Amino acid sequence: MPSPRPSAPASRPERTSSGRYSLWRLVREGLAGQRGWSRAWTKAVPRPRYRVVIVGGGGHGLATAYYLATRHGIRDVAVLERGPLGLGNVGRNTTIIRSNYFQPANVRFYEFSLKLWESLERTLNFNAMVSQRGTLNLFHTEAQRDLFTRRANLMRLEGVDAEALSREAVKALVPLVDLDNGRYPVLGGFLQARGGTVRHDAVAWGYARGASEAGVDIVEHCAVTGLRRDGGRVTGVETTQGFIAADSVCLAVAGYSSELARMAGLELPLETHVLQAFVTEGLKPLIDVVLTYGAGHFYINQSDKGGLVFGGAIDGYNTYGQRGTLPMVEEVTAAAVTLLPALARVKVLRQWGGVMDMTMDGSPIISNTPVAGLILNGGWCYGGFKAIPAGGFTTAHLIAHGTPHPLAAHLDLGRFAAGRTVDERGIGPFPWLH
Amino acid sequence: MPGPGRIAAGLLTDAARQLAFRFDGCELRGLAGDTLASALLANGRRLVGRSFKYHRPRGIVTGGPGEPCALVDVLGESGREPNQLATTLALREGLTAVSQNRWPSLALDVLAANDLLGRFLPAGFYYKTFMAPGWAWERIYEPLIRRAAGLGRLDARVGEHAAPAEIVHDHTDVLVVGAGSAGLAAAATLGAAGLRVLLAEQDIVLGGGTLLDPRWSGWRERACRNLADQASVRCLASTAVLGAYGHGVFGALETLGAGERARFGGLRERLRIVRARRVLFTCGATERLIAFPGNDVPGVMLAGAALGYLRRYGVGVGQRPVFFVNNDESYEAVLALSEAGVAVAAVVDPRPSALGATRARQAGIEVIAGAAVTGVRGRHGVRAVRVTAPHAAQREIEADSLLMSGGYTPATALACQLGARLEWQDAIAAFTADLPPSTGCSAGAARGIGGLAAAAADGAAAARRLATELGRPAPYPSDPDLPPDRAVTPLAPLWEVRAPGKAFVDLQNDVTADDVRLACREGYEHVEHMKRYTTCAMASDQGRSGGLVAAAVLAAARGVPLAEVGQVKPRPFAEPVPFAALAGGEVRAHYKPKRRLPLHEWHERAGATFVNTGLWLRPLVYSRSTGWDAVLEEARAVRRSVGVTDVSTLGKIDVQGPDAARFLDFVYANNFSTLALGRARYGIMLREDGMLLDDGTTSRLGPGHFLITTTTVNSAAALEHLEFHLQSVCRELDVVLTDVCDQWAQFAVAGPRAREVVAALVPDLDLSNPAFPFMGAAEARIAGIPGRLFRISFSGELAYELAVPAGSARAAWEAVLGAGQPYGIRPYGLDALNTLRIEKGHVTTAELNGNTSADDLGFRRMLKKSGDFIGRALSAREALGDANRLQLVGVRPVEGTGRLRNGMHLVVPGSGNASLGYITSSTPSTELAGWVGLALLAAGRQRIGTRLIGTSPIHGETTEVEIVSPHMLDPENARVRA
Amino acid sequence: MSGPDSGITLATCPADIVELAAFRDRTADLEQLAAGELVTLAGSGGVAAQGGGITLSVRPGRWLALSPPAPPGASAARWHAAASGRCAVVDLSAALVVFYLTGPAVRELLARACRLDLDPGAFPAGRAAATMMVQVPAILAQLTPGTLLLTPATTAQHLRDWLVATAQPFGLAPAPAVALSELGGESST
Amino acid sequence: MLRIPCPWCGTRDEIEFRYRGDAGVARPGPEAPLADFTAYVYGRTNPLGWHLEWWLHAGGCRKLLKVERHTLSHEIRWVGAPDQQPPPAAAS
Ligand SMILES: Cc1cc2nc3c(=O)[nH]c(=O)nc-3n(C[C@H](O)[C@H](O)[C@H](O)COP(=O)(O)OP(=O)(O)OC[C@H]3O[C@@H](n4cnc5c(N)ncnc54)[C@H](O)[C@@H]3O)c2cc1C
Ligand SMILES: NC(=O)c1ccc[n+]([C@@H]2O[C@H](COP(=O)([O-])OP(=O)(O)OC[C@H]3O[C@@H](n4cnc5c(N)ncnc54)[C@H](O)[C@@H]3O)[C@@H](O)[C@H]2O)c1
Ligand SMILES: Cc1cc2nc3c(=O)[nH]c(=O)nc-3n(C[C@H](O)[C@H](O)[C@H](O)COP(=O)(O)O)c2cc1C
Ligand SMILES: [Zn+2]
Repeated sequence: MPSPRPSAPASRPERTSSGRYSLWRLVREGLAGQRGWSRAWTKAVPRPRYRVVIVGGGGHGLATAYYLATRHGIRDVAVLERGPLGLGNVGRNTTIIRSNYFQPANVRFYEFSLKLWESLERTLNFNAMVSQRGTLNLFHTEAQRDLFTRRANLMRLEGVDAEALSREAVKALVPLVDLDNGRYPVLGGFLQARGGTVRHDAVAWGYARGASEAGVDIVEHCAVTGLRRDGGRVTGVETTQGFIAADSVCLAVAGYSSELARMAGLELPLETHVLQAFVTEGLKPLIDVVLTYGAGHFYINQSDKGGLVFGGAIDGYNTYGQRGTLPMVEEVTAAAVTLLPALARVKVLRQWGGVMDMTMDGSPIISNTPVAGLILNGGWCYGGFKAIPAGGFTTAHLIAHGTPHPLAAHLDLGRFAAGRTVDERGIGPFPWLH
Repeated sequence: MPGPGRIAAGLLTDAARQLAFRFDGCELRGLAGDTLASALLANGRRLVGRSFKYHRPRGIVTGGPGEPCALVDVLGESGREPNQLATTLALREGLTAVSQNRWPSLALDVLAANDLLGRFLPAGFYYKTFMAPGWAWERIYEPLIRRAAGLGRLDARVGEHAAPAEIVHDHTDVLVVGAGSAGLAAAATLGAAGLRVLLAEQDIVLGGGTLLDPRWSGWRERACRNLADQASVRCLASTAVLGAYGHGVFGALETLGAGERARFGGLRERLRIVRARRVLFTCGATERLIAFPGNDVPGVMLAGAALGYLRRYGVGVGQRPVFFVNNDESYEAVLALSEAGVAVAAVVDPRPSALGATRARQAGIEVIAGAAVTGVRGRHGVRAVRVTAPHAAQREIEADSLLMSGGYTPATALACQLGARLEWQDAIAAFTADLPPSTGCSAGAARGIGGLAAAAADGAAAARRLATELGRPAPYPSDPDLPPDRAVTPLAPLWEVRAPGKAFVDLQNDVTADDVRLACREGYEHVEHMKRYTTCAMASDQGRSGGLVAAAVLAAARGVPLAEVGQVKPRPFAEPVPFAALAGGEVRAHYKPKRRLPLHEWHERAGATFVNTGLWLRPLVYSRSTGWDAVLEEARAVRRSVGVTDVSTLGKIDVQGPDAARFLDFVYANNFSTLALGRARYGIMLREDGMLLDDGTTSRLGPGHFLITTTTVNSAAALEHLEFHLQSVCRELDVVLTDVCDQWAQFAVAGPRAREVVAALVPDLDLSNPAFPFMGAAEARIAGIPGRLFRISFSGELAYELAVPAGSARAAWEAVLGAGQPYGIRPYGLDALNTLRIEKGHVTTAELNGNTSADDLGFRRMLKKSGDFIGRALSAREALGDANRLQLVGVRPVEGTGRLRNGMHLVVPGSGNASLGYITSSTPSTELAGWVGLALLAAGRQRIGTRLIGTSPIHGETTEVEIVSPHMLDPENARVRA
Repeated sequence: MSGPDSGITLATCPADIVELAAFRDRTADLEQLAAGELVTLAGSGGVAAQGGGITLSVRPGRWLALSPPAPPGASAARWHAAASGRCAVVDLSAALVVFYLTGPAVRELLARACRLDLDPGAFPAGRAAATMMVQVPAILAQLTPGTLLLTPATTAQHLRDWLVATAQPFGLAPAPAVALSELGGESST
Repeated sequence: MLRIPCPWCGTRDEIEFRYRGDAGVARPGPEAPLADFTAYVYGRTNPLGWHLEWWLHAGGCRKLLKVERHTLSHEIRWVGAPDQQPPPAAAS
């Protein structure tokens, strides 16, 4: 496809405000033929230097910029996005938010994120459709039940909601479930009622609009091609739009973390893998929770538009290809038909993938690096969407104060060498198995 | 002929065979060979559905798989199936279809109010409101939106068993996608070269564009006959290629006809996974719409589709059509309809002059040149068409249908999935895709070649190139009698007619040209942003007829060439595919293989309750009753006298070779080269990161011959781990590994009387302690069967494990029961085994959870002091020595009545909720009072002797517990050595 | 497409199976051993039927020797004695189940689970391959009269059930167990 | 879907293989410092481009293969045995 990079205007565009969004404004604009709307975020042209340059206009990059500007008063910030913003993983994930984790520190981190989600619309004045319809994990063996019990109990001790559901309760919540499904009967489920989904694209747009409003420069079609260092310290970034100096540079490039880190001579404990997702044609409301199968890799929820959005496991070998594959189609749909036979005649519309930074312990990295001034936000694996508010919040804190936010201290880069890995499921240093 | 619209004989319809069907309750008749769409049109039905957002009345727009509007729900044996395309749904006797997305009825739809409110509901309106109060979204707004959105309603009738489905694996030299003139000519050429060819055609018949031109029927029939005669060519009609997946792999969906369907037990579709050395895309071009106000009114249709309805089904779309076209191909439709006796009201052509226009005028048809359609009168159906021409008053032409064509867009989606670059072609105002040569190429309309003859020639030429590449230079089958293509005047690009009113670019998701401009104004100006903000091209037709039009509107709004804007990324699937077809037959009862013990039937007859462990079915307890009584009875039998359990699921790996001992020393944390012949040893395997991977006993059967046993759950992982290291890190070692799990049935005979029982079975072996001590291993004839005997114990009792070839399992097992009868031997299941090992403090995968190190589980002394082994180095990391790590301990309730639960957490009494660890396994004890459990506890070993609170909030339970040594029963190991 | 009359016959083929695995660079020893036992070892990826026995090789340096059923362990013991440490000898008689498929529709049937190209041009008589079918390991060996299918014992029923169900449309004729010796003594490759 | 040409079995579908990760990292000798082992276990170049990696043909000959594959195009340009190295021509 031809590079859709818009011919960059000679002079810097005026920072425009998109104004407040509200029902009344909609009505006014409706009567005025929608002429009064302006750009949700300013298409900035980069200045020669910034205090903070954030690489990557995805969820975490934009959220970090937003919280830097609004919470720490640091507005001299640019977000550099290689393409159009929000078309990376934030724009292609299955939108699930939850805080049900096994490691206490992770429960606290993701719960903080969930709390931020709960007020996001009003914070951003942008409706990202945070929908707390509940996430339901089914279990099929005693061993799984024990594991989930352990997790649910931990969550409750941490003040997070979690409940165990009987087979009957599962059936009542999702009538389509075939409890006995022939091979691995459903023994029950664990529900986090406050979990749910969010309109993913809107998260990127909302944070971009908020950050832009607060004075951040959002620069699209500006790929970082090098990291300039002076001694042990980062001094700026080489980009397709020239060199940009910066006191601190934050990498928030998800699947491309290794590529960017390499520019600073760093090797990261992660591999890039593709996770796929699928969507069906639009249907009238059918499934009201986020449902995960426990006897195979399959989970599903229904978008507000009516499409059933579902996915499975990662393909399991290093790849930067954002594409879908046939074996995964077979694996995921087989699990779908087994758990929800009623879907047999529903038609799958589209298949895609996103490339993710799978770490060696399956947990993210929010950390300073051996290169002074270079901060890493990455290693989000397949679970970083739900973490966007907390990830941005704690990364902004790290940039502003130089020291980790208490909620993210356990996510430092040093944990691997030290043996403090945060391995949710005890898989070990095999990213393709996480 | 049924229906006023049936004005001619159709290629596919059988005038002699009428079929009755129902649409929205009313009885209608069609012909065998009809689609639901052609039958509805023949009956003069224009209104068939309501749109997604504004609930505007909608009709049939296309004649094939790209249909955006004519989606219906079908009521059939499998319940209510949503979103069926009327344009591809084969008509059958008694077919019952209902329209979608309307309430209470198609003609009167309450939510059509949205249309009046339309001005207040522009693209993305929902991002700008519904924000307060916080709780209202889930409770009020979202349910409203969700109910309004979505198309069809699913109401499936689910049978007991999986509906038939199958996946077929195909291999071919060349996959030819599309059987138009290009595809047919190409397949013939490749076949003549002796190459294996798979010709896949989505349509129910081969022919593509040739079906629309009677001059081609002779050629087409010859071509098809010729292909049928070629042994190396397979032609699959009704087979749509769904996606291109690289490495020559393609997915294709074959829809079965009635005959095949009956033969294959009701199978409806078949997924074909095709592996091809090369692909040839002759998948043609799709016709595109023009955006003008009212371009969605029922009766507005693509011109090429109208031609299709006439030729294929003998159906005239309307009695008095107006055409609005910018290309000469479409005049084939104009002339064909008028020849068929349809009164063409007029042709509106934006071009000042064109050869097609001249031909039309010669046929006495009015052509309004240099003009455009600026509006349509009629809501539930076209009544008149507004035409504006330069220096002429606006005209309103009475008409009952409006047939439009904005030109043809080559079908490049599949090529793009193979990394083809899009190249803009001014001549056809569309992109073509140019494939990486190693994968294949495109020909015919698929690469913008106009005309059937030209396409045929192009197809043959491309085929010859491929054949040469594949080392089979093709002969030159001269094709004398190709009907000549007519000379054409190039099309004049026309995307949108700006005039008041809603001009749609996406007819299913109700996206208008104004929505596209709004998105652009708000900064969603990249084509992918525009798509996501407006939902354009995200409907079930994936924007086939309108996607490029939307991009063009966006380009105009941005003031850049369309070539720069590009089009949205195409992805699989080319057509929406039912889950059932993608999943194939390995679903429900067949979802995963069942791995059965050699004695499965015996256990079944003994009344065992089975449990799934991975693929295995294992006896949990020999009773149907859940609850602890039956379990404890079995376990107590072992503690008091003797029991036998089937441990055949344990992984068994045969290790042979001069370096076998060295290899084991490297993969195990403890030593095996020092293991004496005829002895067994408990071993632990670490991962390189120092965490426990697996444990089990390994026996030395010969100087260079060992037998490893692994846990059931980790057997596959352990084998892979060993094979990987043997072939990489240890590749200089001379060792042969063989998985012998299925070869051996293995039983544990455990309990104080075990020796007597086993002695009776192995007369020629002295089982006295000195002769066959704890951890002894030997080849032995067991009840006359050549097998192996091990003295190892998981239960903590005096125990032996007997291994015999699986084929002799039954004989051996029954011999054990016979020999044990005097002692009241009992078979015991997994639950009892678990009870026994918990009391004894033996770990399983509940404790080997991937986060526990050797030290955590109290195995520190086992680690070799000298010599390298997997996991040695990283075990030395600072944090692995941290005294606060979770360590294995035993847990016992302080109160005899206290109940433990797996997953219970341990907290300090009265000091808040900070979890110090959790219970991994627990059971009522056979001999000790009350419950016993194992736990992983922070600084656990230091806490032995202290008291904590066990809490399970989700059960609302707390119990005071005492932390004890994990070895709660017979800590000095007297029993196993008895 | 062959009609329902075309038919597939499915039989089991009882056999003792012994794996002979050469130690490092000692394939020669193994060939010598085989020669001593009057057995021709099939080439890699091949199957050879001879004098009532069959050998096939789907793993480099390893052969499966199929012989008529003897008392448990006997065949392995015989090989073990003969080998006397020159190669690894592993008894798999009870670990693998052997099916035997004949009939014109066999390839069509197998194409519904087997991902290999079984076209006669690509998989002629004399060829053998290890692969996966319906999620379980399967070893296919093409003999002139039919196809041998070896699969692990504990999941054999899964594969058998699938074969029986999937063969129906092609017309399945169950057959009594066939003896190895009936599988044509003619040697291939 | 990947189709991996196994030197022993011929070209086979990806589902027959088990991925075993980066084949570019070599296990340090027994005397090597902890840091080397940490790098061996956790450090990955994870390139966007040619990648040397382990695949175990678990569903076939059970041989471990060294495969050189492009992580974006997925093209496989070399497959060999564990003790072999891709030809310098191919080496990136
Ligand atoms: C299919 C799928 C389903 C998922 N489902 C869920 C889910 O249900 N719940 C959940 O919590 N998580 C989910 N995830 C994970 C989640 O989407 C990611 O972890 C998260 O979005 C990553 O953070 P991000 O948004 O910042 O990444 P991205 O959106 O990928 O942002 C990274 C950005 O960096 C840009 N970039 C890269 N290189 C450069 C460069 N050199 N210069 C400039 N910019 C550059 C990229 O273009 C991209 O825009 C899923 C992921 C996928 C692929
Ligand atoms: N309505 C019309 O008048 C019309 C339409 C198309 C082509 N034509 C003429 O035919 C000429 C060229 O013929 P051609 O052979 O290149 O194109 P074609 O349109 O005649 O044939 C393409 C064939 O590919 C099939 N196809 C498309 N996608 C497929 C998929 N994913 N899987 C399987 N099959 C698929 C279509 O059903 C069609 O039969 C064009 O240049 C044009 O002049 C006319
Ligand atoms: C939650 C969610 C819902 C989606 N719904 C649709 C849909 O209804 N229709 C559609 O065509 N694509 C849908 N998509 C897929 C997108 O069209 C697109 O494929 C995906 O965002 C990846 O982008 P790409 O395919 O352009 O690489 C959806 C994606 C997500 C993440
Ligand atoms: Zn192989």
